[in-house]
Amino acid sequence: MQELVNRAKELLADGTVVRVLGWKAGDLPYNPEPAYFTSAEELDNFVYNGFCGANLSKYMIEASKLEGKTMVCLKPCDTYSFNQLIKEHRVDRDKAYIVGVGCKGKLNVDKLKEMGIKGIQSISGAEMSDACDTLTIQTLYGEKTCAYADAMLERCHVCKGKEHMIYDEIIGESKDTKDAERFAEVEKIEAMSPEEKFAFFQKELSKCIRCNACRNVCPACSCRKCVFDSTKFDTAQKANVDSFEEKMFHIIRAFHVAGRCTDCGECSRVCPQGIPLHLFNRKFIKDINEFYGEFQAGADSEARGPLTNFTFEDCEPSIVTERR
Amino acid sequence: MSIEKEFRPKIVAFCCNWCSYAGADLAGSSRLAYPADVKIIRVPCSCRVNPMFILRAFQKGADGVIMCGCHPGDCHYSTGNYYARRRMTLLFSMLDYIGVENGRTRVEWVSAAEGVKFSTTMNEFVEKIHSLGENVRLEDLRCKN
Amino acid sequence: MNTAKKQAELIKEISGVNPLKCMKCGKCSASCPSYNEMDIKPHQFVSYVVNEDVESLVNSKSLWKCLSCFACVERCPRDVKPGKLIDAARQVVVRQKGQDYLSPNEIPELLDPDLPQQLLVSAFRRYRR
Amino acid sequence: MQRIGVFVCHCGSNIAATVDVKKVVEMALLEPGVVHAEDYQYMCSEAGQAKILEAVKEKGLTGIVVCSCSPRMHEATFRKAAERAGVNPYMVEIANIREHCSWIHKDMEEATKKAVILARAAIAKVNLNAPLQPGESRVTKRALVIGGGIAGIQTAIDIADAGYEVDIVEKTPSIGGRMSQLDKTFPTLDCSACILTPKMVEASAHEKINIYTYSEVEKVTGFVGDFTVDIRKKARSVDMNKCTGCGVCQEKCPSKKAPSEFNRGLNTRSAIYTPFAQAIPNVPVIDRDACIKFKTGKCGLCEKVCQAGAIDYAQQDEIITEKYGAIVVATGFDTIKLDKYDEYAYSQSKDVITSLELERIMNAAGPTKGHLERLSDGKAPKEMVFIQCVGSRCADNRGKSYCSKICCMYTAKHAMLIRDKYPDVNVTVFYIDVRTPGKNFDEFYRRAVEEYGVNYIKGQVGKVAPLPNGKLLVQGADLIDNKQILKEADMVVLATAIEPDPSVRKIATMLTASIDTNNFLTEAHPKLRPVESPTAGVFLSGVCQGPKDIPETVAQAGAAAVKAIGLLAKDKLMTNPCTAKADELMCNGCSTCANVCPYGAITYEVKQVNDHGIREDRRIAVVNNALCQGCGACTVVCPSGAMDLQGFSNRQILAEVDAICR
Amino acid sequence: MKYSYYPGCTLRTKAKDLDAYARVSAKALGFELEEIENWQCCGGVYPLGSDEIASKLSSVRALNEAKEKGQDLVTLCSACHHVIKRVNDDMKNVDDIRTRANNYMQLEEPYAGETEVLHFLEVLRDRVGFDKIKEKVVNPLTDKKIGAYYGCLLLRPGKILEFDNPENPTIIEDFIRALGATPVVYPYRNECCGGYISLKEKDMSKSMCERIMDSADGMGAEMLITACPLCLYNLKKNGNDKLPVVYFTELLAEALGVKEEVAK
Repeated sequence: MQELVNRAKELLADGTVVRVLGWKAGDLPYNPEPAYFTSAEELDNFVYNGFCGANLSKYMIEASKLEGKTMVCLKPCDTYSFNQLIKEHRVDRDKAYIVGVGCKGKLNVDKLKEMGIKGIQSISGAEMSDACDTLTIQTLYGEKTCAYADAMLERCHVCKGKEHMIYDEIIGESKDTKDAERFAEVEKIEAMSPEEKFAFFQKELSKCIRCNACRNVCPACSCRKCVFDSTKFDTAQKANVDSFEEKMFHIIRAFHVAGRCTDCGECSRVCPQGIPLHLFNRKFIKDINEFYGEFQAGADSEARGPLTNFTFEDCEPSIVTERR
Repeated sequence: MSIEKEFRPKIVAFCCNWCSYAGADLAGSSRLAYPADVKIIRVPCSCRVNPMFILRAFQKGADGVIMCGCHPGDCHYSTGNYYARRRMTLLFSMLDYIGVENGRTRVEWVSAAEGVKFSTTMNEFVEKIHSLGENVRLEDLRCKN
Repeated sequence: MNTAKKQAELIKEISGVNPLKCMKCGKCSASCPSYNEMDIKPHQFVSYVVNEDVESLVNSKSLWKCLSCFACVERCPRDVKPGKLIDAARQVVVRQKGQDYLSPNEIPELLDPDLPQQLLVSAFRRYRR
Repeated sequence: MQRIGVFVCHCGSNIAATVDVKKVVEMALLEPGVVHAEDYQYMCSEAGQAKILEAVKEKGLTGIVVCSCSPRMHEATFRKAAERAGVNPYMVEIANIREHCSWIHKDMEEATKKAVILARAAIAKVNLNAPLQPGESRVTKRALVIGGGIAGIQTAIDIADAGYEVDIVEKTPSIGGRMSQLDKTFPTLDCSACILTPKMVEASAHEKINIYTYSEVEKVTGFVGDFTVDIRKKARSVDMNKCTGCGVCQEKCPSKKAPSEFNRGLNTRSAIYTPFAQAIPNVPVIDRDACIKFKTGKCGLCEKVCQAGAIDYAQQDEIITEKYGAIVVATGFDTIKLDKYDEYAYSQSKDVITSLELERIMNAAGPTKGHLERLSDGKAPKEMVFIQCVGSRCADNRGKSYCSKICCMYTAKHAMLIRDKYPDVNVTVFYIDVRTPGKNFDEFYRRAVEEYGVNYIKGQVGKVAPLPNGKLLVQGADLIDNKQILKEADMVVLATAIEPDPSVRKIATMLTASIDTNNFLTEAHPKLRPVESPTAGVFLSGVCQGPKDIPETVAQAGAAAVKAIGLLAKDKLMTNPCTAKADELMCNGCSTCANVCPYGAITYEVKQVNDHGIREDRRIAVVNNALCQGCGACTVVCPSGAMDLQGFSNRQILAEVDAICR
Repeated sequence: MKYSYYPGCTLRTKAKDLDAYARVSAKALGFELEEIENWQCCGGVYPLGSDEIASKLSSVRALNEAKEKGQDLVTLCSACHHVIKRVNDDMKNVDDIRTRANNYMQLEEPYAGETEVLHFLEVLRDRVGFDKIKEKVVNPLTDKKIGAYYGCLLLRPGKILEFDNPENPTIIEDFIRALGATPVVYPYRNECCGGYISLKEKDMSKSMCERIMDSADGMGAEMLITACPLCLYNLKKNGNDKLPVVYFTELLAEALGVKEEVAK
């Protein structure tokens, strides 16, 4: 981390950038938050550790409007989102100095809580310099340990790899933490009966409180004005009930990002209700791969997205019925 | 006490102006009957059909939604139906995924000359919706009369 | 429904043929190897069914002269398949009790040492219930 | 709030017999915004339209709903009426209660219920309609005719005579088309070449007509009034400007084995060739697949003998880009392949021929120099059999479902000509029906029977069997006599079905003109707009639209020309105002919409906007109204919904959905 | 390569030759015909009414047995081929027949037309290849002029049998060529010999057979070959003896040099 801070100070000092977009410590040991730093002094609060899950690429939309360059810290998976935003002219590549930061998997404090680890005071073993094998947690009830991988975010178990897709320089080492099949969860649902599927999503989506956290964090959901806030579709600001409204919201949200979603998993990470929202996006990704060939949004900043493309021989919609 | 009423499905058909709407006109002028449950909405091209329209129809109590367009390759706007085909494939797959009976949605390519196909397609589709019964999974109760 | 109509409907059902598709081109008759032996010609089968005169059809010689060679089925430009109508009419006859066209008593004198089983089996299929 | 008037048409009894129109009026009055509703016998009539004008005046209507036939029928009529009444024409919506309701439902209650719902949907839409103003676009005063047969030639001459430039694109080396292959024409037995050649000369000499032979349309962009077309001029290997048409090269060419397209492959031609003597232009082409020079590098004889030095082996294909205001399709026809009709032994005997092949045999420039003889042994036939409807009127996937229309007449012509020239030849025609609707047509056919003694037998032939003695056994049944016919013929002529030239599919796709299941181009209206394609600015001439004979083709060619002239005579065109439009404040500038636009109508510009007090420069989509055709592809890919389609807006369609599901 | 094999009743009795020559030829060509265990007679005629189920079941049994073995089903007799192929088509494409037949059959897994039905000639053409057969011929039948007699059952209805062009077939001619002989094409090779009615309408059969023989003879054929025991019987019995008629498999065995392996 210190290397990162030092480099940031250098870049500020030599005028390459006028601000740094990174993370600072939050109120609790496990919730660092995204922050701008404009001076060497401020950078003393800079934090980068296993809890810095937030994808900073979306912040670059606003940062692109500001004067001068911004140094932005992007993890390997974040760079996909950044590429996608370049493709959509939402960020200005010239306004960004991208430091590809190392990543050995990001953590989910809820996983610790699920293990019964409560009253957390501090956590060690999640620094960039660490091997990231074991976490040591100081709690009100004494010291606890757990395997790093057991506390990882879901998305890190299906890691897209340790390579940065776009960067100006790389600081720190990365690790491919993939230890699960990306589409296993989706396949499990696909294998269910319609009744089971319906019950599953009914149960999950009825938890939605329409706080819009998923939408606000999603790098693909970057519309100036969301259709769900627009008068043009008569969909604005509906009260939540456990019926169709939420399904419609989440289906349409997933549809709008289909072919653009990089599967960064931020939506599930931030959902206060713990709804596995990535299951929608990943279903679209799986279908797109099966129907139209493998496609990874953000792997570059030029390729046509699958929904703005076609071939004469595309499958017919009836394939949905036929393949069952 | 409620009286069991005969199920009359609500079916929305989106038809592109150039082929399918004309096909429906031909079915009409050829007097090829299909159930009155089908109501047609004219759109310029199948690529004008937003998934939102379909979900909204279900939300408001439609029991089936069918989209008809020109045959691939014959789109009046050259390529519209190719995009529509991808969109609808993904949407239908998603609906299937969340447990909506597949069969409530359908895409059929009907040319301006295929009045017979239009009529048989609608007959088949209405029959299918009859076999599936009322749409309860997607309906928004607040929208019910 | 009167009997004649019922019979006609039955023939349509058994054959799966829609006689209204016929455009009376006569290609069936032109193709039929048994044409000269038939009293009702293949192209006429259709109108007998349409006019619900199944009675004449089932009493015709043609019933037993058809070879089931499918030449008419193959060549029909309207996909009417007149051969299937006559097959169906034959079925209507043999499905009635006592209407077998071939009785077991006749068999011995028809036999010869080279006669393939196939012929007997098929004759029973075609001529008996 | 709109003030909407609802007008329910009886359409005589077409609607009123199954829809309770009074009930529709009554229910319409309950809908929001509706201030007036009435019904009338024929809304499209003068009196019906007057009712609309009156209601607008009295009730101050701002929107109009007409419950009547399909909008494809009378939307334009009612829009004009609205305009006359001072209401913006795009404030009119049609509820289709005829084609989509009264004509397909029998039960009055059910049909009425549906009609009410369709009316509600239209009312809901009109409530959200906004007045639209059509834009203007310019008209390029030049026409393109695709196909240089009699249809294309006639259309081109007619357009050129009106004073407009015309280009003809013909894919073969000469104009003339199928008609140039015919020997005589019915019902007057004129020599085909004698009446066609002057037309060909007229076209080529016309100062306003420019002919591209051996050329194909490669790409079409743009829209009515302003098409841009790429034409590929295939390398002729002969310099058009230098060649004098002396014909020495063809005589000397050592490669003479290529099948002659003009003679339907019945004989051969040289590798350097003009398809026929009267070809226009009279400039040969080198068939590079057959030419020894191109295959082996040796030879070059034509170059040596050409006094004009016109041979150019290095010539390349050339792409010409030209702008046109109107395009006429005149791609014509070919006969179907007979590989699915082997019962007629076409592939097994040289003496079984198609009618078009007979035309070549009968023609003095044909493979037999006009002598009627068997191609197998050169003997004169004594017994000829004609079989009608080969591949026509078939519902079994082997042939075509339609009647080819010309066969009955040309068969009578052939029969008559043979009996006239060779009185000792017996001619038998097997027919299903003899169809002769046309001026002097039936008389012509009767003459064949009564004066020329042609034997007509009702009944399709079952099989043609080549016999050991070289004859052809024709097996048929006379359906009138109920007798089997077994005829030993010397030649059998098949009236082979015609189908649109296969090139039409590609051309239709380029023009976005629709074609039917048989590959015939679809007309804008089967009765009332028979020479226009539904695609604006594209017109249809000749058999590409449906089977027809020469008189009909020429008539239609003239009609297509008039339609094209009508378009070219305008200086400006009104454009469809139902175009896409981006909401500046909502647009993300993400370029997704431009990716799916088939017309390249969307560009982006950086523009300062004032978004509720926030002033900033934003990248925003801008739609070129002249280019946008209003398909709506962009509206669905736009995630924010900033892109919307005027006249078919999201809110309008959703309002219709809601009204239907209510 | 192993195929399930359905011989049928006649090949067990009056047409043993057809069967025996096919088996030895198959061996020589490197494939094996594995007779399915419990075959029953196909009925000889494809059921005439579209409402008949019971008469289709024996075919379904054979088809299902091949399916369970994961093999294609090979037939030799034209009639059996016709019946089984058409029943298979019904099972694949006609919902009503499939449902009802499966209701009768009570199979573990319903049968839905999965088996591919091949006539022995199709195996020779599509799986072995006539070129390959040509290589294996040891006694080429040079100088023999042979007419193929197809009859009706192998070819029609063409849409279902998909055996060859029903009006201008070439498979047996190609076969004849592979054996080194010269095929003679004559127009009546696909016209019916009247086999089905030969029991009761001898005169009719006679005129048909004579016409076929005359046609072949006139075109220069010296012998006829056929795949159908009934045609063979009928042409021999009711023809005019102008030409000898033999099974195509006999010629095949002869050309391959394995004819002697069949014990007389």
